[in-house]
Amino acid sequence: MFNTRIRVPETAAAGEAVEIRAMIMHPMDNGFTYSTQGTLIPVNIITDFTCRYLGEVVVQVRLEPGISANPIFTFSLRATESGPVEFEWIDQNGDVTTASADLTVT
Amino acid sequence: MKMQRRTFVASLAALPLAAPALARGAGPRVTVVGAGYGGASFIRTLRRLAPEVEITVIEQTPRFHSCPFSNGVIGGLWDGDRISFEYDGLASTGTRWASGAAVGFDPATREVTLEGGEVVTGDYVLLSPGISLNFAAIDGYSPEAAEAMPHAWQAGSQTGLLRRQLVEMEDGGTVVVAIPRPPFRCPPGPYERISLIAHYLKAAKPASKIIVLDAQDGFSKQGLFEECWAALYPGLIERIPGAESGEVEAVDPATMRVSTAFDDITADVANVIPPQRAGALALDAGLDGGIGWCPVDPVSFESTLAPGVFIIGDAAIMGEMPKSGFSAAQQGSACAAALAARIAGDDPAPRKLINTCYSLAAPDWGFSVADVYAQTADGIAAIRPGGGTTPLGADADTHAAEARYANSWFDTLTSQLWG
Amino acid sequence: MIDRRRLLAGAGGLAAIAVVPLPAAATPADAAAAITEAFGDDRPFTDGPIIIEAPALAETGNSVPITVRAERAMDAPDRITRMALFSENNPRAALFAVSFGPAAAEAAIATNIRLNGTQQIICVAETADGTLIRAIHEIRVVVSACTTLEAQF
Amino acid sequence: MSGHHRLAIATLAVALGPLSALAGPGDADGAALAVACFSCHGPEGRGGGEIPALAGRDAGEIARQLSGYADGSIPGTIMPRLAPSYTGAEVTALADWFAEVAP
Repeated sequence: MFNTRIRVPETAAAGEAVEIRAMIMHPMDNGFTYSTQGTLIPVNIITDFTCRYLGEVVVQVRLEPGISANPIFTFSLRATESGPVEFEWIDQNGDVTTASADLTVT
Repeated sequence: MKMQRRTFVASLAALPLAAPALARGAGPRVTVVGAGYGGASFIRTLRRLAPEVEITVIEQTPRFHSCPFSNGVIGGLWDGDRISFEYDGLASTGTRWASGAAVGFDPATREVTLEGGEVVTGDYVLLSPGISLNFAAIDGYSPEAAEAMPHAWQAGSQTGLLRRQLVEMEDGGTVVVAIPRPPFRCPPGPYERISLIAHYLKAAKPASKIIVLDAQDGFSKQGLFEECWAALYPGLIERIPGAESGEVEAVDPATMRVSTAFDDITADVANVIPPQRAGALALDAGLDGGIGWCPVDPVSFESTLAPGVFIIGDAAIMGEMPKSGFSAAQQGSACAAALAARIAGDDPAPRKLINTCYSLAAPDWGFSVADVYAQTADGIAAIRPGGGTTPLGADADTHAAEARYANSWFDTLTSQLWG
Repeated sequence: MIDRRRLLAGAGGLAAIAVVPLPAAATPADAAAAITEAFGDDRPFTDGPIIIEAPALAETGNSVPITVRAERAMDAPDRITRMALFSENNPRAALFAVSFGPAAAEAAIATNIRLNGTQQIICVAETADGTLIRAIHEIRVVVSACTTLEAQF
Repeated sequence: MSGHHRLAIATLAVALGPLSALAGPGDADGAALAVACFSCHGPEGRGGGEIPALAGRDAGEIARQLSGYADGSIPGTIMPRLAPSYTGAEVTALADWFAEVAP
C-alpha cells in the first residue's frame, strides 16, 4: 500500500461533469537513475490505475516508466446517482492500493 | 568565425580622435528597448566601442527598480531606495531618450511605436524587455488580484506592497509563497525571498509560518537553502514540492484562498508568483516563435526570426545561462561588442561570459552559483570542469564573505550601469 | 513543517540525479513500431478532434504537464474509447494508454510525463467504430544549469 | 569629473588592453575577456567595495593568483569556481590587460 490523495467533490447535480483527481506517492523508478551509492535503481513502477463510479469504469490507465514520480491523473465522470467513486492502483509486483470517496448526487 | 581583434583595435584607435559626442549622428541608428540590466549594459558598452552610433532609448518606467536585491526590501534588510535608480546617468551618455513606453514593434521594418503615437526607426534594434507575467495560467489571478496577492516579481510598487502586507500581518499569520514551473526569472529568487521573509518573521512575528506551494520539485541551490533553513529557521517553513502537487492552480483574492490540486489554504499574506514569458513587446511581435521565449543566435544574440533585431536578458533563450540580472548585463556588453563588429563589417567573436548569482539566506549568510559560459555556434554552455555552487557545509566566515561580496557586486554593477 | 525525512530526500535527490549513460533513445521509427504494437497497422490515421495541451517549452524533462482531450460527445457512435501517448525521443516510446469507460464525462485526461529532451509527442486515439486519429505536439525542453537539475531518465 | 573626462579615461584604458594582448602568447583577447570581470571587480577592474581591484597590479601576480585558484592551491569563495574555466593563454592575456590599466 502506498499513500494516496484523491479529490472528489462531496456533492454534484445529476448530469453534471465532475472533475476527479487521484495521486499515488510512488517514485516510478524508470531504471535509468543511480542511487547515492552508485548502483543502478531497477525499474519499479505502478503499471495500472482504474477509477470506477457506481461500479462502472470511468478511466483505466496503463502506465509506463515515462510517467513522472507520484503519478497524478485528472479526468471527469458524469454524475447520475449517489454512490462510491473507487480508485485502484496496481504495481509491477501485483500489489494493490485502493482508495474511495462517496459522491452525493442531488 | 574569425577573430575581430583587427576591427576592435581599429575602432578603439579611432576613439581618441572622436572627441566625445562630436562624431555622433554619422553612424547607424540603434534603438534600445528596455534600460534594465541588459539594456543599460548594452548602451554603456556600445557607446564605448562604437561612439559614432546614434542610440535611442525607449523605457517604460520613470525610474529603474532592480529585481536583484528586492528580496532584501521585502525582508526589511534595507528600504526601497537601495534598489531604485534614476536613468539620468545613463541618459547623459549621449543617448536620445524617447518619451513613453513602447506599445508596438514591427520586426520587418524595425519600427517601434510609442504610446504617444511616435514611431522610432533604427538600423538595428536591441530588445531587453524582460518578462511578462502569465496571469491567465492561474484561475482567478489577474493584475487586479495582484493588488491583494502581490507577485512582486517585477520590482517597484509590488515590492513595497508585499513588504507592507508582511509588516501589517499579525503574529501567528500564514504567509503563502507560490512558485511557478520553470523557466522563470531568477531561479533561486523565490527561495531567497522565503529565507528573508523567514528572517523577518523570526524576529518580528515568531508564531507565524510560511507555506511554500512549489510547482518545482528540486530547485536552484536547494541543499544550500535547506541547510540554512534548518539552522536558522527551523519549523518556520513548510514546503510542498511539485511532485506532491504543490503547484498553485487557482486563487481567490476575496477570501485569500490559494488552491493546489488537493489543498485549499487560506493565507494572511499571499505572494503568488505566476508563470512567465518573454516581455510583451517581443511576444506580441511574434519573436518567441510561439514558445514563450525568444530564440537568438548564441554569439551575436540576433533573433533567429528577425534580422537586425537583437534580444538579450530574461526574454531570450540563452542555453544554460540562467535568467539573472548578472547574466543580462554580461549579455548586454557581449551583444554590444558583436554589433560593433557587425557595423565595422566583421563577424562577431565568441566570448566567455560569467554568471555569479548570489543569494542571501540571511543578512550575513550568502552563497552563490558561479559559472563561466562559452558562446558556441550550438549554444551557450557552462564550461566544465569548473563552476558550481558554494559547497555544502561551508563555515560561517565563508557565508559572511559571500554576503559581503553580494552587496559589493550589487552596488558596483548598479553604479556602473545607472550611476 | 519541514521534517528531516523530506530534507534528506531533497538533498539526496540531487545527488542521485547523477550523469547516467542513457540507453539509445527512441526514434520516430520506434514510436511508429510502438503505435503499431498498440493499435495494429491495418488502419490509416485520420484527422480528428484530438487536442494535446502541453507547454511549448519546459525547463526540465522530469515532469511536464500534458492533457489529451477529444472534443467529441461520449454518446456519439464515433466516440473516443482509447487514447495512447508516445514519445519520439525517450528510452521507451510508450508513455501511457487510457481507456474511457461508460461513466466518463468526456474523453480527456491530464498527467505529468518525463521527456528526454526536445521532441514530438504523438497521441493516437481509437473510436468506437474503429477508426484511428492522430495528433502531434512538439515540446522544446531546455535545461538551465542554474537549476542544477539534470533531466531524470 | 565630467562625463567627457570619464569617457576619455575609459577609452584610454580599453585601448591599452588589446595592444598588450597582441603582444601576449596565444590567441586570447584580454580586453574581450576582461569585460566579463567588471561586474564585480568594477569598471576596468578598478575595484568594487569588498571585491579587490585588479587594475594596475603586477601581471605576474594576477596570473599566479588565477592559476592558484584554478589548481586549488589558493582558497577563495567565487574565484576557485571561475578560474578553472580559463586557459593558460587566457589567464596571461587577462593578467596583462589588467596590469596595463591605470589603477
